Amino acid sequence: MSEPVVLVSARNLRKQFGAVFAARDITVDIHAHSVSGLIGTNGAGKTTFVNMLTGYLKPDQGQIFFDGHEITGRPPREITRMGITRSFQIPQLFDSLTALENVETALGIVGKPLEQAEEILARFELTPFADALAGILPEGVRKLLDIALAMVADPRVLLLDEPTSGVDSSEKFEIMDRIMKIVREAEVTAMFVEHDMEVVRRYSDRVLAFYDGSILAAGAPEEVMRDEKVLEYIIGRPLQAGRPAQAQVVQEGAHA
Amino acid sequence: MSYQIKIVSAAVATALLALGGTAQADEKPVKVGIVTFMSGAAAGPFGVPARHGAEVLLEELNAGKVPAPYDSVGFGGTPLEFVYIDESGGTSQQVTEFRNMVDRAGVDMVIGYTSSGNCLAIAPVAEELKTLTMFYDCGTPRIFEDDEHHYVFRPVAHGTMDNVGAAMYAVDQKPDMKTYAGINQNYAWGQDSWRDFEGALKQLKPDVKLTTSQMPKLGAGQYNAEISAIMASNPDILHSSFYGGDLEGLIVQAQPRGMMEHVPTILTTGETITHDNKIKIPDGTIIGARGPHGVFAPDSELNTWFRNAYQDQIKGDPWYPSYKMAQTILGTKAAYEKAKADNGGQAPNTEQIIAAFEGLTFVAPSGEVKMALGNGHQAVQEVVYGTARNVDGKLTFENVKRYPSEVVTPPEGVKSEDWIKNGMKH
Amino acid sequence: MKSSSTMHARQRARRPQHALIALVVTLILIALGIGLSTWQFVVVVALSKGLAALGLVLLLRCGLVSFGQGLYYCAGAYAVGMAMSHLGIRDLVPLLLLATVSAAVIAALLGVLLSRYRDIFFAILTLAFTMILYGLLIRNPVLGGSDGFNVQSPTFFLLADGALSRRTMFIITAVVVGVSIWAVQRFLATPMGRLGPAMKDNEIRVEYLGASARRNIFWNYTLAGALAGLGGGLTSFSIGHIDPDLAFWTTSGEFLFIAILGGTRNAYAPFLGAIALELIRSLAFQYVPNSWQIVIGVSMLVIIIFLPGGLISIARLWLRSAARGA
Amino acid sequence: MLMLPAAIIDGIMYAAWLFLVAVGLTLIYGVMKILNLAHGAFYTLGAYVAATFVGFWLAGDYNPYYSYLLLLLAGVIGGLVLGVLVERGILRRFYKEDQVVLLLVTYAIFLILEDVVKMIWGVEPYVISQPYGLLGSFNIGLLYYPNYNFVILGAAILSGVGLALFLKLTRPGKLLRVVIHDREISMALGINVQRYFLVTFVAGSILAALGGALTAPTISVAPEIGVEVIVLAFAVIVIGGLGSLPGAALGALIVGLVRSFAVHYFPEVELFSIYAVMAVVLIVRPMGLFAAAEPRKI
Repeated sequence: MSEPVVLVSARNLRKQFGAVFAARDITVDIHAHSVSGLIGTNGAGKTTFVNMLTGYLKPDQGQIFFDGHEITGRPPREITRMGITRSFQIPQLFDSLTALENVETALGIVGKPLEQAEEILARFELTPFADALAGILPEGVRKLLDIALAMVADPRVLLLDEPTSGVDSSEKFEIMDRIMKIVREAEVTAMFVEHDMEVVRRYSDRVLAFYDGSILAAGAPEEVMRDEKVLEYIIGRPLQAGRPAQAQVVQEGAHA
Repeated sequence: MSYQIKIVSAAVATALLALGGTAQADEKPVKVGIVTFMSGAAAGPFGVPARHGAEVLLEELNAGKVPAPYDSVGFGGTPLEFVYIDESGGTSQQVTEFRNMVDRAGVDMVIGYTSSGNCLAIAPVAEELKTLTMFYDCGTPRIFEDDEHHYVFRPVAHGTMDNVGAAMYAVDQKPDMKTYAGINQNYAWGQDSWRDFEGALKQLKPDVKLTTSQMPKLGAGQYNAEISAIMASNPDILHSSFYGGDLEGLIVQAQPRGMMEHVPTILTTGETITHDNKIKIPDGTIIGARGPHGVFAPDSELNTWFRNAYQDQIKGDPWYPSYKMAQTILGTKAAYEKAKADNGGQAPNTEQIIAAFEGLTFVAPSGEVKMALGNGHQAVQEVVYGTARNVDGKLTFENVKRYPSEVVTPPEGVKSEDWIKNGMKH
Repeated sequence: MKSSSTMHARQRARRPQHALIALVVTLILIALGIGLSTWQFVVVVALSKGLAALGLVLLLRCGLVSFGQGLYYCAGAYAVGMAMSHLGIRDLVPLLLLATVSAAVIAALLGVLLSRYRDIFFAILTLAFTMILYGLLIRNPVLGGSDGFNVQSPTFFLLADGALSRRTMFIITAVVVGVSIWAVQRFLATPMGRLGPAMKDNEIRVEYLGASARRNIFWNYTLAGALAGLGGGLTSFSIGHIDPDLAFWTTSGEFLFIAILGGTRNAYAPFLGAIALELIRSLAFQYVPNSWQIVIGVSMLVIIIFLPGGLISIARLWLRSAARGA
Repeated sequence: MLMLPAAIIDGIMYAAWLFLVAVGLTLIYGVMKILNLAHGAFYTLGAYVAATFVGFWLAGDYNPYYSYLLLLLAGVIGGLVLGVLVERGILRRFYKEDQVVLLLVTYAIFLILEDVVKMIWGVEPYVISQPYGLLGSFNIGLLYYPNYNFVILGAAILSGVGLALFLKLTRPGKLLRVVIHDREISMALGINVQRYFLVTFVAGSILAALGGALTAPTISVAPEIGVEVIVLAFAVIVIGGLGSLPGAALGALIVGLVRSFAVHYFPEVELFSIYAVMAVVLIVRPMGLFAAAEPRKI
């Protein structure tokens, strides 16, 4: 590998909701073609970070750069058009359209020929669901379709907000395999928010550990997961503490 | 085309029957569309009494019970058939209904319309379909002042005289009045009425001063602020063209506050609320009937017949809209029968009825009517105002004044608005 | 793989048919109108209203309910009436263009503001705007106040001899409607047109695909206004009289009813709905003259419960089974 | 002079009436998120039931003072019967639909009820004005005001304060606030949302019918009186913020005073349309003056 290029750079991001800091001071560089896993307890600032990067939230302070351009506070559609796309913890689909029409709609917006829709579905192994309404698809399929929509625009950066939450644990790795295969093939720089340390370990080059609105540690997965503070504040003692955090997430997803 | 054929064949049939003597049961009747408000704010005060008037006329005419000169059955011996249509729904709806009546129901002529907007919209359609159409109530002078019509007649007076007459009566009764006020609905009827009244009053008494002109919207319902404003401004006279529910609401709200006892109030359509004792009209209130109709209809054999026939059939008094409907139907009958006579006793076609109708003078329960304006298509009539006085729990009218048509209506060729502006000269 | 290829075939077949179907529908309309000449007028009125409802279909597809489509219907009608009486224009083509453009301009101006609003607030604001126009017109004696004024029959430069006959007006209306259907079907196939249902489902996703929801609503709203203006212009010819009632909110309510009745699936639906409404109304007037509002209200509820796709969904089923049978 | 006190009194009395006819609308919206276009028809029906009851009573030459009781009874009975019928018979089937679809549903109900009123009572207006003057009047200089206005004022204050206290202090009121805040959560908590909807809708209907019944003696009761009322009630709660009780009160005061001052001071400058006020408020504050912002979840 040649000298890594910094593609996304966040500088001193701060976001406050009332008295609560969702982000205190986040500074991080993301290298091109890397896959980063974002870990941290609920409320640590992972989703806030993703939301700030993609323009859903405007940081109170700090700056975000993408490929050398400042994108701080720009609306989502502009950031999307520049090449940063995302998926959502709760998939954001067009529920009354079929899976195929979902992708066609995305292609229409991006300005690509609609005929590509079937290829894209095939790439995500979603062809059997092409004519089913998105609203009634199983959660795992919805997650994949959500990511397929995010991939339509050929993004340079893809942010995945809990791609496996709400999915049966037996399917987790299968889904992540599919996603990561596509991500690696397309040479997209990816970040994913994840609670399952095993998933993080297996699929990320780099881990960003969030705690209390800041980044506690960043580096190679093995390295970060051995970090004392990370172990104490985020992971807890291996295996036992990972589970409750996950159960909480599922609960959150159920009524949101 | 088909319409003409129908008329001619009907005419032939009628002629044959007429030769045979008496009218027979299987004779093809003259089919008339009757259009009055059966829903909406104008139904209660105008549409329903007018329709009752038509029902009474239908029964009496077909039975041949109307006194001379209207003693023949139906129109010239041919019985009548009425098709009743609701006038509500707006002009688009009414134009559609009018075409349906002519194209599909096959009516020979149409009588009706209270709304000026509907009259304006229907007139060109009547021309296009070559269908004889008589307006019975709508007030706007624009019908014949802005346009010429061939198939359209209005055998009742237009609205200018209501408010010119009101101004004259006000000046007659209160020669030393100094101030005036108005409360009218904020749409064409109220705006036009107020403009005419104010214009005429200023001509008659240039030094009178306006205290307040209130223009609540149609159907506003709550008038306490307006009543306060009028009472606080303390005018010598108050003008209102309110009608129906709005008028009753205004009076109900004014009553405990003594507004109308304090300020003599002219109600140009007031006659419609004098009948059923629902509302107590304060002494001194000036009541109009948009012509010599209703309580102001002159004594005559025709009037007595109409009043009795109406009371028998409807169980109530005829209101001014009932009179106007009767007048319109009888005027049409007069024209029809004159045309029939001119046609050598054979049933006339539409053109012949029109020729006979233009400039016709006929009598009605409300007295004599002259088709004097709009090239003989627009009637003129006197206007009457009187002052209400409750005597032993019964409403009576004193100081009843009748203003002849020549005084309260512009001459042929002069627009009402200009005529008032230029001093109401003849 | 097999299903994929049939889908391709289906997609490819979809497009070139627009013009053909629109043409056939127009010809059927013209044939019916001339054959049943006593219904001609009713159909003309229905088609003009259908154009306004077609605009609503665009908005409904985006998930927006406008209670103010009458504003543009009225604006189009008044544009025609004023151009005739004040500018002396009698020819149908410039008059209809003027009606469409002036409605579109007003819609664009208000659209900038309205595109910020959704749901009930969009509905309320559209209602407020149409009632403001109504209020302005009612107080304007120059334009005839609440009584309105009459509009003459137009001329048509291709047909030299004077005012147009009813039958010619009918044919022209049918052709205008046919062209509008074709144009809107084309629009619905463009990326922006396809975005409507997506917007209705999920605006967040639309924004995160790089499209502007506001911009999309703005264009749909403007186009809807233009269509209503065109319909209003045609109405002023067929009715021959215009008044502020065109802008009263119940007129907009009627358009909504037409759109719901017909369905929002394609550009044909609102015209089906409009003709159905006129038929329902004619029958109701004939058989239950004093309770036709009940008939309208009940049919509205029935459609919402049992036929959320509108009449067009029945028509499609019927056409499909007919095609299968043939 | 007389004008200022008159304008204020007229404005407040009009505001009281506005609040009375609008409070049910805002209550129903607040809980059920339904903007009930049929509200005006409920008002009309209340007025007709009142006109029928009181007309019958007065025709019988009974003690006229009992007619006030009959007005109340008419509102409660009319609203109760109609509210239950409409909620159970029609509305319940549509709860899963969008807010805007529900708007159309209530529009359909409005159309149906208008004709029902005409079928039952005809188109000729009813007048039962006796209770209006019976309580005497007070005066400021020349200006006399019937004391009946205090009945309206009292009813407005009672319904507003009563509702506020109910929501704040009672157990069902507190649970209702949970329903208002988040329908799904309250269902998850085991609150019988359907029953709260029924009760709310019936309460809103009774308030509308009561508004009609108490107004009946001051007007001529005709089928179309509800149309104007729905427009006004609408404007009042949109200005105040949909679903907000203090908002409705503020909206009523604004509309009432603006109208009264226009009538007294600028009658020649035609009172600008209430819709214009509504539009301006929505443009400046897109959710109305008092509305809580709804959190968006992704």
